[in-house]
Amino acid sequence: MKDGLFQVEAGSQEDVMVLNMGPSHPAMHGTVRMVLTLDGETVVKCDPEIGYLHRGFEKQCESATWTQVFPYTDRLNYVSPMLNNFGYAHAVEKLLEIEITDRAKYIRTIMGEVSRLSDHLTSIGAGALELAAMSAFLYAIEGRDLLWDLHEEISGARLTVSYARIGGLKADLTEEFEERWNAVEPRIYEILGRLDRLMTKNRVFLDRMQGTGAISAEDAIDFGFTGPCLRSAGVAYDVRKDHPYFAYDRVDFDVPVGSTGDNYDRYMVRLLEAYQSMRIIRQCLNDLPDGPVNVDVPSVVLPEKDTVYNTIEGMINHFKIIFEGIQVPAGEVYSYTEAGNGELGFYIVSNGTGNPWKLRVRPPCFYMMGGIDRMVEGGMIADIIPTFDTINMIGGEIDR
Amino acid sequence: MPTATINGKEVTVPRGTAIIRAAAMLGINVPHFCYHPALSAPANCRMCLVEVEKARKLEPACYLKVTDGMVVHTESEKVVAARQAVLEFILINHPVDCPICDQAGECKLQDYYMAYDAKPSRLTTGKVGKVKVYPIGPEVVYDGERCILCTRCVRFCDQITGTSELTVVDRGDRSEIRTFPGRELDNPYSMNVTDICPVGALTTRDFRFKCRVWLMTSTDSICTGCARGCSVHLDHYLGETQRYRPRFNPEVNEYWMCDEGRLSYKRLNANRSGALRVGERDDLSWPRAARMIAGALADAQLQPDQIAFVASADASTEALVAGHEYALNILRAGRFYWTGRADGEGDAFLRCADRNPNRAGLVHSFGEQILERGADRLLKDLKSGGIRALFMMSSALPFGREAVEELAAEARKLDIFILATSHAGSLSSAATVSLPVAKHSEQTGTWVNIDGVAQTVDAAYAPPGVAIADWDVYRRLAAGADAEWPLDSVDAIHARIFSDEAAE
Amino acid sequence: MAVTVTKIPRPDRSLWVQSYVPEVMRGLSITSKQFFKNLFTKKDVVTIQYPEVKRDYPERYRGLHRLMYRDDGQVRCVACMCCSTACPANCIHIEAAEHDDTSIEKYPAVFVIDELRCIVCGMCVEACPCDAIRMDSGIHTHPFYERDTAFFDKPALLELGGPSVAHQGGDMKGVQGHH
Amino acid sequence: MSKKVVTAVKKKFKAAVLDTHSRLGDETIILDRSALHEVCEFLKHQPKMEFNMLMDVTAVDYLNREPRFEVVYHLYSLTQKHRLRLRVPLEESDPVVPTLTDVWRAANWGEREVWDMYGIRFEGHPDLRRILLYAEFEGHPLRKDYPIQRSQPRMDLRRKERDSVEEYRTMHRDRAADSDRSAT
Amino acid sequence: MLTDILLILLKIVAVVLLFAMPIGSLMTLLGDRKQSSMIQNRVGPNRARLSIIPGLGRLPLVGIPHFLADGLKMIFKEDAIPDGADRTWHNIVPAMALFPAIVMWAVIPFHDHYCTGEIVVQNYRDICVEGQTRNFFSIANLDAGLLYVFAISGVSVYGAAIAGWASNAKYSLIGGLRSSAQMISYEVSMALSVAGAILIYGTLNLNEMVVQQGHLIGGWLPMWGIVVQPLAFFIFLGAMMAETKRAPFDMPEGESEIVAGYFTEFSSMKFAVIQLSEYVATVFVGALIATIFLGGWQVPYLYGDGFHFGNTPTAALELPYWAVIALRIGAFSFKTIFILWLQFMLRWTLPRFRYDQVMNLGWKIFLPLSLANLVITAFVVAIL
Repeated sequence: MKDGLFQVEAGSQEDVMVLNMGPSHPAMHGTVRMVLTLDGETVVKCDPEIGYLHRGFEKQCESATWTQVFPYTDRLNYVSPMLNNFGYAHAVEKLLEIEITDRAKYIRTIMGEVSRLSDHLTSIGAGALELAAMSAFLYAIEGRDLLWDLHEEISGARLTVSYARIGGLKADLTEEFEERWNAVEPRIYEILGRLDRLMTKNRVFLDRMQGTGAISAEDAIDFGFTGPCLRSAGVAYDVRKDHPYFAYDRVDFDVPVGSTGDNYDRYMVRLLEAYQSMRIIRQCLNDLPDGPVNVDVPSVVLPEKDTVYNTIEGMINHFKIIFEGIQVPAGEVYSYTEAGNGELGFYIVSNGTGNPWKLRVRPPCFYMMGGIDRMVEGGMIADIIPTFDTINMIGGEIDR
Repeated sequence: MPTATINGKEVTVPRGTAIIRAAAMLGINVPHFCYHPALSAPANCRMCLVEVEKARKLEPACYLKVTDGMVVHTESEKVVAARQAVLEFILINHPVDCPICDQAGECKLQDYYMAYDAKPSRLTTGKVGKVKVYPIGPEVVYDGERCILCTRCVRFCDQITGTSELTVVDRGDRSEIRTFPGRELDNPYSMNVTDICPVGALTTRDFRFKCRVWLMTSTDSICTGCARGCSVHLDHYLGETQRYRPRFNPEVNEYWMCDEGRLSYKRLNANRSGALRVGERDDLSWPRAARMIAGALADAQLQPDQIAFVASADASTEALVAGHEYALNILRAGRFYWTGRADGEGDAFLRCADRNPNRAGLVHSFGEQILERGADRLLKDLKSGGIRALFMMSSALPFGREAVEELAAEARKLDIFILATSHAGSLSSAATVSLPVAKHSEQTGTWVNIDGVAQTVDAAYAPPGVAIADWDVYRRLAAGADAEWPLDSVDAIHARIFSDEAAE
Repeated sequence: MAVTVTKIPRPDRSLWVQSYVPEVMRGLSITSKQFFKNLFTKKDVVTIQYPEVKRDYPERYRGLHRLMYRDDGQVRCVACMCCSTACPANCIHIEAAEHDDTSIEKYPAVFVIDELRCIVCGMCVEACPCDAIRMDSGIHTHPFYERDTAFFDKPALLELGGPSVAHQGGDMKGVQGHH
Repeated sequence: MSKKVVTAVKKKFKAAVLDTHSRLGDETIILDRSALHEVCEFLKHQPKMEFNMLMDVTAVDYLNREPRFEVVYHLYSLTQKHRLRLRVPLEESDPVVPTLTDVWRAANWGEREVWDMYGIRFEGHPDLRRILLYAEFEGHPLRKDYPIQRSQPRMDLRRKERDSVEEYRTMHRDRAADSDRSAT
Repeated sequence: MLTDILLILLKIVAVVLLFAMPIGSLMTLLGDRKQSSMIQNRVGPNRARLSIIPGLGRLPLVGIPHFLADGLKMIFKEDAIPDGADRTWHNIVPAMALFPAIVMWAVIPFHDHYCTGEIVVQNYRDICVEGQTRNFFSIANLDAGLLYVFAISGVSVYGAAIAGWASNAKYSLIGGLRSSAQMISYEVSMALSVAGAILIYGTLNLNEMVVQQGHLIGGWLPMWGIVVQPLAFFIFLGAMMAETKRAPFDMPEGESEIVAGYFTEFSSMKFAVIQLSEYVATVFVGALIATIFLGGWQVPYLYGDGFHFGNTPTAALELPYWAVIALRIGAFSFKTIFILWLQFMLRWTLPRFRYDQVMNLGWKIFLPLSLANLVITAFVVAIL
C-alpha cells in the first residue's frame, strides 16, 4: 500500500481513515460531499459539504421581475415544485397585502398536497432504493408519475410547473381534473398500501431504520429542524396547523408525530402524512368553491387575453406589468409555508420596484443538513444512507 | 410672494407661478400632457385639473397662478375622478398600438392609466381611424391615431424654433397635426418634438423600431457633436448607444438639442475597434505592449525635435492632461500639434460652428499657442521631413478622405507612428502601434464647452475588446517605460485639473 | 384549530417480526403477485414504448414554440419584445423592422429562439399581446446534435404555427383611415 | 402576543433597541450589535417568550445606505407560537457581529452562509468557512456591488485538503488526555 | 483412456458451456432485468432486437439481444486501471473470481449414472442389472463431493478480497474487507446446516444423496432434503446467498453505500467476468440447493423404468429410459431455475442488511440454529 494514499494499520485506536463520500456518489443525491472519518466502519466524524449545485438563486432573483422568479422557485425543491411556487406567491401577496380568492386557496391547497404527496413518495421510495429494495422505489415512482401527470394536466409541465402567479394562479383547474383525481386516488392508495406492507414490518427494514440516525427533540429544535424531521422527534409543529394558510383551516387532517426521531419515525411520518394529504385533497375537491382564480387587482394580475387584444386599456395594463413587473410596495416580509421538508420561509425585501431587492429562501433541509453530522456520528457508514434519505435533502433547495 | 397650501403643505412662490410649478417645488407631481415648462400653457388636455378650495369647479394647475392663501388638493377624490374621466376620454380613440409603438415604456398614457384609472373602457362603438405612418418631416414620423392633440409640438415650433411649420387641422375627433401646405417639419431642431410628445404620435425615423425603451439603460452624458456640449441622456443596450435624448441643463441646453448632435451618437458605434496592435502582433497584453513601445522609442534614440505629439480637441480634459504629462516627461516630444473636426454651420440657439467638444480643455492643457499648429501644419511638417516619431491621440481630422490618405501615406514613412484610436480606418492601419481607447460613453471624462461650462460624465458601458480609457493608456505606457507617473487615477487627474483652475 | 396529533406506533418485535420469514413471505407475495400478473397479462405495466407509442400531451402542455400567422399568411408577431422581456432565460432574440403595409407597420425581421436555452416556463406566451407565440405545438423539444440547430428561426417557428383565430385590435379594422 | 415581547425587550434593553416596527404582522426589533447576544439569551430563556428556534439567519445589503448591511434573524417559539425578527445594522467598514452559535446551534450553518454570501464575519463562530462556494472564491456574491455576470478566475488543483485524520487525531489525543486526567 | 479424457472434456464443455455459463449469463438478463421489470410494472429490455426468422422483422426476444449487445460492448470498453493499483493482481483477479465458480460445477450430478443394462427398481432405487453404470451426467463423481464444494467455495473469497485490495481505492478496499469477513463467516453455518442432511443420507457424494432422496416416506412423501431438514433448507439458502454476495446480503458491493464495493474500479471485460462469476455462482447455488434439498434430478414417483406409486417393483406407467433421463434432467434444470427465481425475487423484495447485522445473523442466529438442527437431527437419526 502506498504511503499517504491511505493507511490501514492494525491495532491502534487512533488509526482512522478518511473517506470522501461524494460529491459523486450513488447515494448522495443532489451532489453532496461528506468527508467521513472512519474507524473501521464506524463514523467518528462527519463534515458535510454542500454547494455543488449552487446556482445563485438569490442573486438571480434580484435581477428578475417578481413574476420571473416563479420558474426559479420550481427548481428549489424540484420534487414538489408547486409548494415552492405557492410559498413564494404567498410571501409576495403578504407584502402586497392581497387576499387571494377562495377558489385559488382551495386549488393551491389541492395542488400543494399533490406535490407534497410526490415529495413523500419520492422520499420513501428513494429510501427503499438505497436500502436496495428496488421494487418499492419503482412502485413509489409510479405513484409519483401519476401525480405529475396531474401537474402536467393543469400546468403544462410535470416538474417545472410555474403554476402560481402573484394574486392567484396561471390557470384554473381543468374540467377533467376531478375525474382524473378520482382515477388516480385508488391507485395511490394501493401503492401506499403496497409500500406499507413491503416495508413497515419487515425486520430487515426495521433493523436498518430503527434506532439509526436518531435525534432528540431538543437537538432537533436547536438545529432548526422543521417538518417531518421535527415531527418525528415528537414535536407537533406543522405550519399548516399552527399558522393555517390557504384552505388548511377549513379541512380536517391529523399530524402524525413520532417519538424517537430515528429513521423509522421519519419514514412513518412521511407515510402517514401521505395518507393525510389524500384526505385533504378529497375534502378540498368536495368543497371546491366556484369563482375566479385571480384577484381583481389590475396592477398585479395580467388582464384577460381578449381584453389585451381588443382594448387599449387592457393592452396598457398588460404592457405595464410585463415590462415593469408588478410594483410591490417597499418593505420587508417573512412568510412561511409548510413545504415537503418543513417550513419553507421567504424573507423578501422590496424597494418598491419591479424586482425584489432581496429574496431569501429559508430552505428547510439546509438547517437539517446542518445537524446531520450529529445524527450520523457514532453510527456506521451504512446508517448514513437511510439517515441522509429520510432527511430528504434536495440539492436544488439546499444549494439554491 | 403669495403663499399657498398644497396637499396640506405650505409653499411660497414668486408671483405668477402656476400651481403645477408650485406643486413641483414640494415634490408633488401633477399629471399633465399638454403642459411643458418651456412652453406656454394652453390647458387643453385637462389632465392637470386640481381642486382649489372655494373654486366652483376643478382648475387646470398648469394655467392657474398661485394666489395668496390658496388651498389646493391634487389627489382628492374629485380630482382623481376627473383624471379617470379625462383618461377614459383620451383612450376612446386611442389605437391598440402598444406593441408597435416606440413610446411604449415611456408613455405618459400608460403611466397615468396604471396610476389612476386601470379600469376597462365603457366604449362600445368603434374607434375613429386616422392617418398612420405619416412622414411629417425628414426625421420625424407622425401617427394621427395615437395623437392626443396636446399641441406641444405646435407650440415648440412656434415658440422655440420660431419656424411655425405645424398646426392642427380639422375639428373634433378628426383633428390631426399637420404641416402648413408646402412645408415640412425640417428645422434643425425638429426631433425635439418627439421628446416632448407625451405619447407615441411623433417618433424619430432614426430610433424607430430600433430598441424597446424599457430594455435600455440611461446614463447621464453629453453630446460631443459640437462645442456646445449639450447634456443628454445616453440610452444604451447591450454595450451600444441607441440614442441621445436632451437632458435638462439650464446652463447649457435647457430642454433641447439639435438634430445633428442627436444623431452624432452613431459615431460611437461605427467601425469600433478594440484590438491592440504593435507591429504585426495583435495578441499582446497591455503591459507587454507598453514595454515594447518604450523599448522601441528608446532604441530609436530620437531627439525631442524629431518627436511630435498630436493632441485632440475631441478628447476629454483628463486625457489631454495625462497626454500632456506623457508627451513632456516620457515621450519627450518637441513638437506639438492638434487636430479636430473642421468648423461647420452654427446658429444663435444651440449649434456652434466649432464642432470640437473640448477645444477649451485642449487650450487648458497645452496652452493657447498649440492652436496655431493644426492638422494642415502637421501634414506640411511631415512632408518636409524632420519628424521621425509621431504620437497621435484619437481624433477626427478636419479634412476629406484624400487628405487623410495623404497623411496616412506620410505617416507610413515614419520610424514610429503610435496611434491611440477608437476606430479602425486607414490611419490606424498605417500606424506602427495602434492602441485601442474608449469613447466618451465608455470612460469618465470632463468636457469644457464653448461657454466654459465643464461637465464630467461617467462611463455608460464597458469599451469593446481590450480598449481602455485615454488617461489609462498613458499610465500604462509610463509603467512600460518604468517611469514615475503621478496621475494614476481619475481622482489624481481631477486634483491636478481643478487645482490648476484654482491657481488661475 | 386544535392540532390533532396521531402518535406513530412503534412495531413490537414479536417473533412474527423477528423470525424474518413471515414478513419476507408477505413481501414475496406482493412482488410475486405483480410478477405473475405482468408475466401473463401485462395489466399493470405502465411503461410507454416511446418512439412507437406516444403519450398524448394534455392541452396545456408546453412544448416547442410556434409562431402564428395572419389570415394572409404573414407572421402575426409585431416585434413588441414583450416575450423577450418576460423570458427569464433570455432566449428570444428579435430584430424589428418596418413593414410596407402601414396597417401592420412593424414586423420581426429576425425572430430566433434558442430552444436549448429555453426553460419552457411559458412566460412568453403569457406576455404576448398579439397571440403570436404559442407553446401548444404538442411537440417537446427534441435533442440536438449540434448547437446551431437549436436556434429556431422565423421560418422554422412559422412552420409549426397555424392561423391565429384571435380577434384583435378592437373594432379598428372596420374603420377606414383617411390617409 | 409578540407585541408584548417587543415591549419587554424595549424596556429591558433600552439603549440597544434602535427601532421597532410591526408591519404586516411581523414584529421587528432593530438592535445594536453590542446587545445582540444578551438579547437572544434573554429571548430564548425568558418564560412567556421561549424563542427556542432560530428559523433563519440572513443579511441584506442596502447599497448606498448608511449603515450598509443588516443581519436579519428570524426567531420562533414552538411553545408560544410567536415570531420575532431581529435586525442588526452593520457599517460597511466593520461588518462583524457576535455569533449566536452558542445560543442556537442552527446559527452555525446560517452564519456560515451569511459569511459566504455577504462577507459578514461572526465573532466567536467555531467554524466560519464558506459553505455554498469553494474556499478560493473571490468576493461575496450577494453583495450588491458584485456584478451578476462576473466570472471567477480559474483555480489550481488543490494539492491537499484539510487533513481530517490529523484533526481526528488531535481530537482523540485531547479526549485521551481528558480521560487520563479524570482517571487520576 | 483417451475416450475417458474425451468424455470428461465433453462433459466439461457440456456443463460449463451449455448449462452453467448460459444460464448464469442469461440470468443477468432474465433475472435481473426481465424479472425485475415484471415485478416493477415495467417492460424491461426490449430495444436491442434481432431478426432471426426473415420476414418476421426484428424481434425483442425477451431481451436476449441485449445480453449479446452488452457482451459486445464490454469487449470494446476501455479497461481502466486506477493510478497506483497493483496491475498484476488487478488483471488476474477476474479469473480468480470466475475459476472457483466454474470448478464447483464438477460435482453436480445432472442425472444418475447411465445404466447400459436393464433397470430394476427396488426400494425406491434404480438398480442396474446385467450392465455397467457409466458416469455420463456429472463431471466427477466424487465421494467427498460436498467437501469439495466447501473447499472450493472457501477459495472464492480471494477473488473479492484481492479485487478490493488491488484497486487502490477506499471503497474497493471496504468492499473487499466486507466480502472476506462475510464469506468466511457464512461458510460455518453453511457447512453446519447441511451436516444434518449428511447425517440423514449418510454420504457426502452428491449423486448418492440424490438417489436417496428418491425414497418415499410412508410410501408417498419424497424424502427430499427440504422435507427432512426444513430449517436447514432456510439456513442453507440464506448462507449460500450470503456466500455468493447476493441481495439482501450484497454488502460487499452495496451500491448505495460503497459505490460498487470491490469491483468499483473494474471496467470492460474484467468487470464482465467478475459479474459473470457472480452469476455462475448464483446458478450453482440453485443447483446445489436443488441437489441437496429438492431431490436433485429426482422426479417424484419416477424411477428408471417409469412411474411407481408406492414401493412396487413394476412401474405403474412405463417409460423408455431416454424419456426418464430427459424428464429428470428437465426436473433438475427446473429446480435450479426455481431456486434462482426465488433468489431474484428475494433480491427485488428485500432491503439490504447492514454489515454488522449480517455478521450478527451469521454468528448469532444461523450458527446456533444450525448447531441445534444438527444436534436434533443426530438424535433423531440415532433413535431411528
